[in-house]
Amino acid sequence: MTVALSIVVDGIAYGMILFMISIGLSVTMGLMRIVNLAHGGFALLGGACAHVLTNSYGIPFIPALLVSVMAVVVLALPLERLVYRHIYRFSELEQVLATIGIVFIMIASVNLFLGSTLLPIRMPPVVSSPVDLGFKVLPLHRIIVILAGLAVVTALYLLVERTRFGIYLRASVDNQATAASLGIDTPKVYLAAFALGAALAAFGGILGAELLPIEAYYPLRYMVLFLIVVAVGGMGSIIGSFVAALSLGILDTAGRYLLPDIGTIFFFLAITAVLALRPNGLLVKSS
Amino acid sequence: MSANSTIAAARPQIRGAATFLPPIILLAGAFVAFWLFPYDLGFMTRILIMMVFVLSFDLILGYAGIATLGHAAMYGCGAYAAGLFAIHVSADPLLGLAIGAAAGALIALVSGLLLMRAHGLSLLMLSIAVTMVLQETASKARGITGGADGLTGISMGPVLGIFEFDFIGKTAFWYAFCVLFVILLVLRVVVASPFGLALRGIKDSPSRMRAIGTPLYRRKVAAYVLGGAIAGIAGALTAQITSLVSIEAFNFALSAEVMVMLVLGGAGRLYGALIGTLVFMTVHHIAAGIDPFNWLFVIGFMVLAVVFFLPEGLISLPKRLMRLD
Amino acid sequence: ETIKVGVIATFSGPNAIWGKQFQEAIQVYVAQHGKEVAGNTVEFVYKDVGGPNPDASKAAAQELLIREGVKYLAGFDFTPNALAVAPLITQAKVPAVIFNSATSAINKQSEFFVRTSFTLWQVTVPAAHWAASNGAKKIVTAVSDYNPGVDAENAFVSAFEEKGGTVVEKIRMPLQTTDFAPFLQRIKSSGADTVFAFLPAGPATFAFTKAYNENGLKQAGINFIGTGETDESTLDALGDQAIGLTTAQHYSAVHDSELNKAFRAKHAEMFPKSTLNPASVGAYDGVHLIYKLIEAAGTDGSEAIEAAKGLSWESPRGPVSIDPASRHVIQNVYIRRVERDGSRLVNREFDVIESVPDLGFSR
Amino acid sequence: MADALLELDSVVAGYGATHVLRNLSLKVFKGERLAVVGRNGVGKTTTLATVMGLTRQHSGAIRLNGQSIDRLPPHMRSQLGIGLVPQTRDIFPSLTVEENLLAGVRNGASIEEAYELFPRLKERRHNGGSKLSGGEQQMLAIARTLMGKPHIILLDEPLEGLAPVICEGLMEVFHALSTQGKTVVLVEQHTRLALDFADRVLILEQGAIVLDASAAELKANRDLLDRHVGVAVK
Amino acid sequence: MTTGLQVRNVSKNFGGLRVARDITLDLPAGARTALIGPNGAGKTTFANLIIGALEPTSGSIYLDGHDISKLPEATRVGAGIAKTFQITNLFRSLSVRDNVRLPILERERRTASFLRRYDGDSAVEEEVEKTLAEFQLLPLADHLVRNLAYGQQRLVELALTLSLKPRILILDEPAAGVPSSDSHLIIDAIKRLPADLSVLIIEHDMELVFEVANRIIVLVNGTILVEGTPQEISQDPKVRELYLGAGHG
Ligand SMILES: Nc1ncnc2c1ncn2[C@@H]1O[C@H](COP(=O)(O)OP(=O)(O)OP(=O)(O)O)[C@@H](O)[C@H]1O
Ligand SMILES: Nc1ncnc2c1ncn2[C@@H]1O[C@H](COP(=O)(O)OP(=O)(O)OP(=O)(O)O)[C@@H](O)[C@H]1O
Ligand SMILES: [Mg+2]
Ligand SMILES: [Mg+2]
Repeated sequence: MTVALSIVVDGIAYGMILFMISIGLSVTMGLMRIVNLAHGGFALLGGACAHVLTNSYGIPFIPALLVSVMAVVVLALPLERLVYRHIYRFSELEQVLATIGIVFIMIASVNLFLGSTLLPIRMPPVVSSPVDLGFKVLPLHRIIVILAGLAVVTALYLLVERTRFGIYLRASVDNQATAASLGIDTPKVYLAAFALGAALAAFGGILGAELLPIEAYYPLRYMVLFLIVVAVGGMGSIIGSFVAALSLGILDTAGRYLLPDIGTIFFFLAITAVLALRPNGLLVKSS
Repeated sequence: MSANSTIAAARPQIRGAATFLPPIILLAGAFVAFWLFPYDLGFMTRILIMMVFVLSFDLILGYAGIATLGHAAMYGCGAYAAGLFAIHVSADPLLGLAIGAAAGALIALVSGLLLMRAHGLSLLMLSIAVTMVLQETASKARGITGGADGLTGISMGPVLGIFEFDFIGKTAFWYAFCVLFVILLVLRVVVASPFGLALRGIKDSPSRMRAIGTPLYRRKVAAYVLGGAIAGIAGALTAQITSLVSIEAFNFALSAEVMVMLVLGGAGRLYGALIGTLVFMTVHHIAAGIDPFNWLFVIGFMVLAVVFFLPEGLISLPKRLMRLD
Repeated sequence: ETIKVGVIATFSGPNAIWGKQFQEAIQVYVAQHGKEVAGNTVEFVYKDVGGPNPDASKAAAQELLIREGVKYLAGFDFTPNALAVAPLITQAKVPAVIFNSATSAINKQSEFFVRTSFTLWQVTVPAAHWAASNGAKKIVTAVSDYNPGVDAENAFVSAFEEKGGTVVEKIRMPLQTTDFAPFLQRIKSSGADTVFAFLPAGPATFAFTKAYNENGLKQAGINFIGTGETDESTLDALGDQAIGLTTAQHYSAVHDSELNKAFRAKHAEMFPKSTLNPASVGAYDGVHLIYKLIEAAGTDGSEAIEAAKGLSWESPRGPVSIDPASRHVIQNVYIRRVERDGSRLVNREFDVIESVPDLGFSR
Repeated sequence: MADALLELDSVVAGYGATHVLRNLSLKVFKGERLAVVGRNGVGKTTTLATVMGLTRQHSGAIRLNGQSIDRLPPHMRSQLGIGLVPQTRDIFPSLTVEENLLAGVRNGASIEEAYELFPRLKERRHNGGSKLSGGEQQMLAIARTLMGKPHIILLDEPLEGLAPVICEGLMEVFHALSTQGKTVVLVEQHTRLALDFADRVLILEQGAIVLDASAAELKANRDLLDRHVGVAVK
Repeated sequence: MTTGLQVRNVSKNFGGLRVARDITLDLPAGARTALIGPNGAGKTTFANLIIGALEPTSGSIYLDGHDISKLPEATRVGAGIAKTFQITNLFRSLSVRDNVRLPILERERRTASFLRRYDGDSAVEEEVEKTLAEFQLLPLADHLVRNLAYGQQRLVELALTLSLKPRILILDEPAAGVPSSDSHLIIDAIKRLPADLSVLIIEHDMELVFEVANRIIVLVNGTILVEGTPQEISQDPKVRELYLGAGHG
């Protein structure tokens, strides 16, 4: 019983981190349909920026977080105008190649300035203090991540499904020429969506850094993890990604509690089973 | 109609001089490379093996349009199978290649039965999952595979009973080259066959392919198995030439790199696969040699430049240049 | 005559730290001792293999041996990279000095391997003995599930049980894991008083030590003992939560000796942004060994290997010698605790187990 | 004659490097009903797409109310009052019928108007766009463009795939639009329909206009038409 | 033995929407049947049920007396049923020639063969050229399909499907997008089809329907409203109200 409860609590806590680090990819890859392998790159840049701010300049965590997210957005805007805008039109394979190229450059830049070692983000000590839930001890920062995750998923759902912007975005992605001829300013819609994706990547990267520490090769090291969440969640579905992240978190945690010896094999077999049964994502019935 | 003449299908029939020229260039290239860079045989052999591997992926991705990120599964199985075969059964290299091919084909068949029903992102993830499971299994089966330390104790007999593997790597170079050459000729036949045309049809419009009565799934599995067999051969070559197999053979990075090399060179073109591999590995080698800490910049910018200026891959460079004037 | 030494290591990618540490230590040694040895000029040629990649390692060795005509090979961070060159060095009769790879079995693959680093058994057995004689009764092991982890687990368990301790649980954690909460939960409920952990340096160690604190194990009075987890290269990243972690290793950057002070001072002067770690001393002593071998045997590999056997010298880590049987370094193993020293964290030695050979070689 | 509402002046345009339109010049006047006919592949669709800004324009000028618009991106041309119903319909598959309409809404248009025009769409309002029948997609494409309240409506074979009753109804709608002062440009394969609808007819051949005549004139002079469009008619 | 295609009590629901309701009809060899009806009546859906792209909710379909309702699409095509797509579905990055060649090779069951060249069979090549000529596609033969105008693509669509030499042919709006001046190409092609072939044509162009069909079925809301000769149908007041409108008579 306590094990089951632990699995659920730890699983949700872990799943929420998975959600936070991959939600930016759900926006760029799921909604905008760019095979954006550079997603982790934006998380890396956000994390590296937060590292420098908290470590070298002693800026407190919260302002550092906000400044870093803003900094990534500021970088993403010209990048979109100059580079990504052309990438949208590429075939999927070309997108793979282009975004790999971008991520290489991002990694090399961080490597050049900060080296290839871990880039810790200093947090107030209280954040990593254990909180006793009665049946279980949970670090405070996980509770913060859970709350942040809930806020992000709600806001994003409303934005995409309930606003005109959401409709414009999905229309532009489906058929840019037609959307434009209906008067939708597709370049601006793309720019906004892309910046949102980059901001979320940075936000998630920084919040998730307690578990997936930032270092120059972060984008490549965890690429599979980001992709899994989006794949299991289903392209373009925010709620899907959320459910997927939580399920994967619980699944992986269950594997570690119950079958630690074959945890990895169990995890990937389970993913295989899910994708075989639901090739379009957890929430979408296969047609 | 004359307005359209420039956009006419640029697929000349491979006939006459065009049939023989590329293999001759390849052969000549090998001799020149062998003669010019006698000290880099080890590195050049790695390029040749990688070419075999990328070619096998070209059949699957470039021709049939099946995008996976787990091609290392077949490579790794081929490598382990050939390595174990050499240790426990026979040191004959060619037999080992056959075993590698069989292992690659077998894993492609078993996983392909599942994978070929999927597409898009889920196919990518499934293929990654298969590779991860294999890697983890190899890592855990320490008694058989040596785990993370690698499978050691491989020592190969002479090729065809005549050519001993030498210290400098001459035999290895020509051995790998001959394998590449044969594979290339085989693939040329395959892609120009009705089966090859059907693969291109599948890539283009699966639903239409079904509507003309093609058993899509079977064709895709067949292509995957064929590609898997060739990838297995590439793995077997590595095992034989390095005399060691490590679990890195199943690395995700390897699968991703293969895709990058292929797209860089030009997917759906056999020579594109060769050029992509050659350029990627050479640039990597030279750049990493000059500045190991920052070579990633060079690769990053090269890759970006190619997608932006040569969207059909490096192989389209000559065509581009000719069109300029 | 110019004698070339080929250094095969990882200079690029996520593991580039190894190559960097090697190269810095080599340069410090050369700066201190010059490049002239017995009338020869020693020149180092570096080859990057980008991580664990035996194919690249073998090709690099071929190129070094054939084109560069190197008389000594050196470096080697990952075990497969070292294993891949074994047939080559045996054939070429060229000694290869291992600066880091810690698998005992490597030296069995070729007569021409000599090692100046450590093996897992060499540091883990002393850790177990020390724990047993310092109050640990019930222990749980938590290791990453790959060869080095399993090696460490075996070494620790056998040594600890030998001393009469009880191992209540052996946990193997998947290598890819970053969320250790479930394992720490198990450790907590196992009833052990001490946890022995082994994880690869980098993100895994980072997340594990964090989780160790955050899940309240420290408060619950479960002690931590490890080996390389508090490596100087990641220590600052671990931050204050690392304070108090106890580890057994053959070298600490703040080892208290004249030789080490000189090493550190020169290193700080040449590479102010960098720190020393066990890989540094492995390389530093490796170069020292190569110099000695050149003095003794010049470029004759077989003779050099003979000369290496039994050689002893004073290293920045303390007294060392090469075991003639295993061609591996015999050295002191120190018990250290992480402390804050001004602005940085250090591994402060407070106990020592002397003259430990490679205890894993005969297994 | 009054100044043209829309004017193409020696326009050369195409896809990539190819030229499909070669020196095409035409004028459309306010409130006019203009039909464009021509055989397959002569560039009818390309003409409309060029007006909308969807092709590569190599040279020439496009003016709306005398203002040059050829540098403007498509969405700004749309905001200036040009509306296009594409030949391939281009329904947004990941949007529902209603969202498809919302994507086109501007200037306070109400989707109820669209539902009034095509009751069938109201029945299927929550259907995914990709799951409509061919004809329903055609209705949706027309309704969606009308949601933008364009002044000048470019219709690329809007009747294709519609049941005859609906076609009749639609032609009435187009008529009504033009009587409200809107300008309608209709590309149509069926010459009879085009002649019935239009005031003026343009015949396109290989990216250029070969005939510009009033519908009445053409009706009276069938062989003129046959010569250009119906060369293959037995 | 009954030849041709029999549809028995076929229904299809999409969730709550009933798109085909208990449809029963015969398509005997040699029939020229037209299926007309308002937009969204379920005509395309019905065609998809026959070809096997959709699975019926209930009911069965027989070909020459064999139940084929459970067979996959590719198998049904192999057995001689073929259909054109209402919205062209072609091999866009292959040449026009390859678009025609591929179905011929498939029909001859060659596409599993590795060893010979795809253009190496002279009988096949002859047929390819003949088909291209028939649809006046020879000048475009080496163009990639994606560079063709839509109407040209419609012709390729038809040429491709006819290359399969089916026994039951379903044409879903074959003339849509083809100018009236060129629709004779389509009409001629249909008229030239072998006499024993059974054709089901879905079309809103009544001129074409009346020219080629000898029997017309009117589908409304998923059910068959009436069935009869072109003469009967064009006179039927209900059909005129629901579908034809005033313009036809
Ligand atoms: N996307 C494209 N890329 C390249 N060429 C194209 C493209 N679309 C059309 N073309 C070419 O441009 C020419 C004109 O095409 P367009 O679609 O404008 O003709 P159309 O008159 O509308 O024909 P239809 O009546 O068949 O619709 C054709 O020859 C066609 O091959
Ligand atoms: N996959 C689906 N899911 C839900 N509804 C569907 C699906 N496919 C078709 N429909 C609906 O079923 C009805 C019948 O569609 P169908 O395409 O068969 O019509 P049709 O008779 O061919 O019409 P048209 O003449 O306009 O082509 C339509 O209302 C359509 O919206
Ligand atoms: Mg057109
Ligand atoms: Mg239809």
